[in-house]
Amino acid sequence: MKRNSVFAVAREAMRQHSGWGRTWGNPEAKKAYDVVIIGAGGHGLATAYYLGKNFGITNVAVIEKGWLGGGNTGRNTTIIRSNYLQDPSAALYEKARSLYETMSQDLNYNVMFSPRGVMMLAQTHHEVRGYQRTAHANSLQGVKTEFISPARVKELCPIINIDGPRYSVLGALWQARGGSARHDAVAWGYARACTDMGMHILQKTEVTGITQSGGNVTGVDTSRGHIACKKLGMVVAGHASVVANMAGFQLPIESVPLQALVSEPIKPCMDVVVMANTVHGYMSQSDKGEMVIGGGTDAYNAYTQRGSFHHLEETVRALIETFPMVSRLKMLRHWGGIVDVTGDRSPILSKTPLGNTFINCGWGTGGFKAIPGSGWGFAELMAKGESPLTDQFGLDRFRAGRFIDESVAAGVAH
Amino acid sequence: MSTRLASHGRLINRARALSFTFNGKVMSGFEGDSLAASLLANDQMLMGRSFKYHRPRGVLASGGEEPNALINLGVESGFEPNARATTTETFSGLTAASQNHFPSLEFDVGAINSKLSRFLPAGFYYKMFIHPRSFWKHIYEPIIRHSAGLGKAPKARDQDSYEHYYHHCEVMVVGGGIAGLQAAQSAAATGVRVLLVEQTAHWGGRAPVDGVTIDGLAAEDWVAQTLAELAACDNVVIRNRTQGSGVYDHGYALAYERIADHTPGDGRPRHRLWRVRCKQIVTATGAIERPLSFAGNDIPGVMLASAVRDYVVNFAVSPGDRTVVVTNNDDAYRTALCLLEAGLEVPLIVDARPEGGGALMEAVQASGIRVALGRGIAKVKGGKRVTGVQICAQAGEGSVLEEVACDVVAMSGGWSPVVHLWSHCGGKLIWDADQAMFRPDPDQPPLGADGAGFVKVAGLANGHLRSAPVLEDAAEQGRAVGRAAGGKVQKAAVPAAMDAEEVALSPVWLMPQGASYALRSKAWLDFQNDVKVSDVQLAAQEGFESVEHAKRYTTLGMATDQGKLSNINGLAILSKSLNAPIPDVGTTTFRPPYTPISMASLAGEARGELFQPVRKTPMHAWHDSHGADWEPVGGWRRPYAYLRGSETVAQAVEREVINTREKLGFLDASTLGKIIVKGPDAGKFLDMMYTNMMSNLQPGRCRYGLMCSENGFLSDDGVVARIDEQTWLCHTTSGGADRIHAHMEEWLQTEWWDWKVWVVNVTEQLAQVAVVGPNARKLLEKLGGMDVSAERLPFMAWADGTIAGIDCRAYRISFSGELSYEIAVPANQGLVFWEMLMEAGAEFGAMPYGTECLHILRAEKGFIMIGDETDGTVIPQDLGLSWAISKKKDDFLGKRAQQRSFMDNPDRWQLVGLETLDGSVLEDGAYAIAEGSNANGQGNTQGRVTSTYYSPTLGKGIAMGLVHNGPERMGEVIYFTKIGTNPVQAKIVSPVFYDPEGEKANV
Amino acid sequence: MSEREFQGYVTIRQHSDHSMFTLRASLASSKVKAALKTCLNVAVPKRGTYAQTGETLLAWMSPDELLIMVPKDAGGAAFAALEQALDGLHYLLADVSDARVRFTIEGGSAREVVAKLAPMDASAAQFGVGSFARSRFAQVAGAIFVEQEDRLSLICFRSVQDYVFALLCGAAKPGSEVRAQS
Amino acid sequence: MLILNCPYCGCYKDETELSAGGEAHLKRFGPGASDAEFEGYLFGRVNPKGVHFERWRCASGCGKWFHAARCTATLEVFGTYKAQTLKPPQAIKDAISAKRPGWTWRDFS
Repeated sequence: MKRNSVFAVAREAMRQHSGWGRTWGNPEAKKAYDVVIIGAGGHGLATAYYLGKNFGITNVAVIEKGWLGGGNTGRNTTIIRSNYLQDPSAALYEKARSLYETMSQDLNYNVMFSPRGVMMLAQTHHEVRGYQRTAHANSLQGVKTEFISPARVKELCPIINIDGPRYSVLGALWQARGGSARHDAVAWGYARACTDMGMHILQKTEVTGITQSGGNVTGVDTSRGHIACKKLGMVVAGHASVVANMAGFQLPIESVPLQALVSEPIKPCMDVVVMANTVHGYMSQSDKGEMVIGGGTDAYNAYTQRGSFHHLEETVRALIETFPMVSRLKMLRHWGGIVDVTGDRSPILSKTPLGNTFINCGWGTGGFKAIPGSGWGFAELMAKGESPLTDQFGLDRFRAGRFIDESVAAGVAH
Repeated sequence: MSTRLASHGRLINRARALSFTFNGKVMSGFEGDSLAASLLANDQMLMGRSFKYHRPRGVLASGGEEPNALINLGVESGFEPNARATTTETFSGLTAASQNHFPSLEFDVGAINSKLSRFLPAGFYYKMFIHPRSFWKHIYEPIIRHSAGLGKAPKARDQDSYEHYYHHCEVMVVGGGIAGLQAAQSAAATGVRVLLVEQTAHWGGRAPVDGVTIDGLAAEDWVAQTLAELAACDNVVIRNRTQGSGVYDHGYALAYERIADHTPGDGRPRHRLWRVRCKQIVTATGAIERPLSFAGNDIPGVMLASAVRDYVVNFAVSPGDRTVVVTNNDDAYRTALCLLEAGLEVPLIVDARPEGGGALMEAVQASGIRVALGRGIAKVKGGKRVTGVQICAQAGEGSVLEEVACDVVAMSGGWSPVVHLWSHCGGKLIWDADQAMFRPDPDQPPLGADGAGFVKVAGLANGHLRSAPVLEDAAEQGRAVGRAAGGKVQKAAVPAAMDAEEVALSPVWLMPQGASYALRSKAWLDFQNDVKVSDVQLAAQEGFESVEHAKRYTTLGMATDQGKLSNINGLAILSKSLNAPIPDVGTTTFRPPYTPISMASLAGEARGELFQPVRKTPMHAWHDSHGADWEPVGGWRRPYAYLRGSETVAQAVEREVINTREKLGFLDASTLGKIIVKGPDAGKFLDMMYTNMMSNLQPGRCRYGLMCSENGFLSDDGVVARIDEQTWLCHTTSGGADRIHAHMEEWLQTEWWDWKVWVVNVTEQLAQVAVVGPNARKLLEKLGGMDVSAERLPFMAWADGTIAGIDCRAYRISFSGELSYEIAVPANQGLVFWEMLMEAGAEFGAMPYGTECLHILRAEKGFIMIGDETDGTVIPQDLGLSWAISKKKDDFLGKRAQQRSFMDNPDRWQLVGLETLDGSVLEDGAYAIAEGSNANGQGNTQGRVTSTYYSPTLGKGIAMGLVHNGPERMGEVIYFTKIGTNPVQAKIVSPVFYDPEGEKANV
Repeated sequence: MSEREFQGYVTIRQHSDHSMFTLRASLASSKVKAALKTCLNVAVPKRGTYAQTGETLLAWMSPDELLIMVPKDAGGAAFAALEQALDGLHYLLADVSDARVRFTIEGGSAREVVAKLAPMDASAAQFGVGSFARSRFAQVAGAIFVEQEDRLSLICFRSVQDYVFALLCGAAKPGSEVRAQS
Repeated sequence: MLILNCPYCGCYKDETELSAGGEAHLKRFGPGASDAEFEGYLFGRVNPKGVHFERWRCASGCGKWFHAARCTATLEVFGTYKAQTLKPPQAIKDAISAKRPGWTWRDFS
């Protein structure tokens, strides 16, 4: 595959860009592969990539019902951070964040990882204590974060109203090397690299059944016919229960729509990513100039890629309170994706009741930031049967009562 | 040049001239103008710069589809970026400035990008800027960001008001053209409630511009007559300046009313967001004319043919003196006729169809205009303004046959129905090859709550291009939705519309059809985002075959117009590149809103003081006027501390703690939840709700209770009082009242619905004051009215009575370790009671205290706090509260969960007290460090701090925490993290730091 | 409790002329019905409505909950009488007079002001005189009933009375009439 | 933006007047149940793409819990019914069968 560089672009510019080839392949499906991954989103493609790169497993097919990267990978607000509280989460997300740092070079594809910094505002004393706790935890986890003052918040993000009459900003948890990346490019870059390793990405191929024998999966029935495999990975955010049901097991998951919106583009006014959890709003500015805003999830199950409108109203009023300038902007577009929410709101990277089958799901609202770490750990789990990155994220935790709960702000003081 | 005409201008009022400024230059317009019309009338064709190459941009369209004429509108608190000049009504004093250029609109250094455009094809940034790694953040991205964006970021705070409005009706009709009016009338005739909305200030849509006649009337007159009839109907609400912006599930729709954008400062709300709930929707949203793709089609002066006509007819504005019309259909000939009638010159009509058109063409030819058939435009000449066009054979590769001087090119590539609203909620489209358009597939409508379609499309939006079928269709759809919504259909004649016969268009996706790369790389598809034909072709070549991939790779259709002009043309180029039919390539998903709507309208009234409700206790105002430093707590605001004079918050807290321990303190405890539980099965029910036994509590007594979730975790706590044989009163945490009330109702209704128990939340009926400290009893005795002695009201008892004449219930409970009474009085007497306590308590040293003092008092006593010691992962057994878990009960919520292997486990961290060796205060949230690191390289831990304070009483830091095997390790010293410095040593001690024998409360 | 008034394009006024009680009991029970009739001389209302005799109102809150409003000076006696009449039945009667606040919205456009705040259909056709409903008013729960065609009452919790009053005043602000603009 | 008919109030309620309560017809397992039973009760969810039974509370209205039979793919509502039952009423099941022949959900069909 042609290497991307400024020189390649300059060379092509002289011949009307006629020399650029396909970014990924469009192969005929083989009858059998060593590994089949269902789902060519970021997580599925990253899994395939690290199976090849770290374990030399390249006889791999990634099967996708629609177009690659077309699910939540291409619908999220692209925030990357690893300032999680619990050890297993921090390990996984920090692995991911560190892989994002070098992803453009690894993939020879500019995914525009921009470590512009992520801050999570503390607007109650309770939240201050919660984020200070996270900062302490992070200091032992190798995650670089700090709790910063309101003055520093204002300095990093001048458009914030730190003296809000309702919720003043009392500080923030700041991760300087958090940030964002271009979501589509992550999927495209992995797809290109997988193709380069000889893997097959089978788009517009729907899995309609899962064939089994003796407690193991033997392959998948698809709209292109049966495809046999030695190992199967299910990586279908949103539709995890649907695919698991096909394989005959149930998951501790509910699928709900999550929404996001963008404003019209304006000149740069915000260099960092801000999350305000007390008022439920988060925002960043894309390189195009749009304010990218995350909304809430519906409380009821749905597989429609659109949510209930009132969540947007709640989100926007919170943002106007936090960033008064938002009031005079216009909403350009809003959309939804389907997210899998687990019983403890942490993901599942796990073996399944079927011996050679593994599942990666339950990322809820935060899957994008995990893509490379998830792919790295899940590939290891699939190749070796265990991985330190994933071993706490097994399905068994729901039976044992061993939860990974990141929503520690459960109670309210007297 | 563009200028104001002496004739025409159906929408303007020449009697009212308006003055406004553009880039500081004073200009004039007329009432009724759009800003774009005003600017053109002042010969201001250049209105902006494109996004990527910063190319000069003139106005292209006349409506909401406009991609180019975006301006910074207004100043200071009234500033709005990216306002579309075509949909902004000119008003006196309007201030406009062009966007996205430096230093000026005329000379923009960013235009260098245009010269470099061959190096900046679609997706160039994915392929470049990869090395060295740090350059993306520090060099490349800042440059890209600097040149990106369009309008300026607003700075001043918005001073306008906004509101929401819920509207219920059976039928909503979107679009006030002749189709919408007819559909509304037909629907209204069935007797149902109808809402008709139109996004512009004017009714009638294109028909009055295009010279349609209806039932013998000029369209304009028919529109006025129909509108008057509708206005007279009780069951019809009509609304202009109101856009149907989005269609959502179950008959929900958004309408965006721009009440005062054109009358700023008149005191009315600026925008109103209508949240419509209806049974049926008709979208009569018309169609948008498509540009043609030829080289130089982005040069200012190249406009949509229909827009040229609109400016002349509606606003009496001539976009230029000499207009070349280029088309693939008959409709554009109307523009030529209109220009001719206005006395303007049309040197040539370029018709890509070898056979040309029908009656309209003949009429044009009859008036002496030359028509070139089978021809196309090879290239437009000009820089910041069109100077001429080069004509070629449409079938060829672009060899120039002739050059024609002109200053406007009016182009028409056919019409695309506005199907956005149909599609928002899942309506599907079919490709109509004859008319080269996607139109709604009536067999695949968006589905409502009943599983049936709830949106119909009428008129142009439904693919009917001629006005007679438009009205027939509109009448039919109007009747159909009326019937579906429960109305009765009456027979009525459909008005007969007349317009010119037209012959079919011939799809033209590229002009000329064999255009060279050089021409294709100058043929724009997306004018704002600078996406050209060559970019889409490159995307296809690189494997971006899905329309979604191509769109994202090239940014086609992602500009502020959301592809209203570019999507179909881009799709056609993609399908040609892939050698696949257009319908097989598919369309992108249409997302609401139809055009951008203000963020402020989404927030509505919920801003400033109304952002969120603040719950206030009866004593709130007193606290506010006595130095309260507020803290938000579960919807309430509670005083964190009461500041006196120049005290700091910390000093105030310290004073309050010492005063309460030594003398007397009052806490407003009204926010604590109070829930009455009554019935023959109430005891049994509370035994399920609480981990403790509540059924055996004696009337007159109190018991501290714990509640767990079914998942085993501690969720709330509070004192339960037994009132009588069948009645209990349960206190909850401040944030917990509504949640616990709902929790109780849920279990009663959905699991034990045969149990006889009633529950009522009386939290707000009562004001509650904690009277705390050694002087508490003295004060109450002074006030008099009830016996509060240790004998009559011992610890953990309650009694009804009066204090100083106010009916009350006094609980002898303590969350501080002091002698303490919590006294509940009717809320309306709360303030009086509080003030009386303050006054009478003065001689005993009474002071109010806030939540931080409360926290310290309880921490000194080792009492847990929900939200500090608990965080949703803690079970009572972790907190040394096993004594509060009944062993006698077979079942309670959370019991089974606590038997799971990870919960019934001695390795769980347990509650202990912690004291640093040097007396300093441990940091909030600090972790206890253990040896080594885990498999992921993270430092191991053995515990964490849950509460930590400076104890004014003890003069040192105290803390509680959860530590591995903690209760067995009393006296052991372990290390806790400290941010930015070395770990701190702390000793494991009992969590009861003060008065361990409980002597102070036992008096 | 302050008695406030705002003159907008409709009039907003706060009232405290009633005592209010919550009664939890099966409204289908003939004994409960009889007790209410005896004590208050008001029949149990059908769902979605309130019933009234003189100044005493019974409003349907749910199949097993009534809101009872009696003139303030008769409140104590009525409460005691009810307690006595219901004795022996499975019920819970609680005084909520201080927990709730009533506002009236008066004027030809009263329903329009309600429609700015509540998602319910408060049109005359759907919500005529005698109707009672619980709904959401912006961000808080409340109950509303139609006394006269141009006079609606809204009941909310006392802790959010300032919020609700401000909401109503904002919605009734002159210049923000919905129907007047075209 | 759903509207559901509250079977207690007898009228349609806006989604914002309701609160959603997750999957319906869960059988409670308490002390004495096996680990698997308890896990299934707390966490096992059908989460179907299609016919679903779920719990709602008329939160801003009468405060009562009710159940809705709803399609999670189209959001079509087949009916609502009071929560004091262990299974959907036959009329609701018939309504679903008319629209989605052959449907199953847990033990119901």
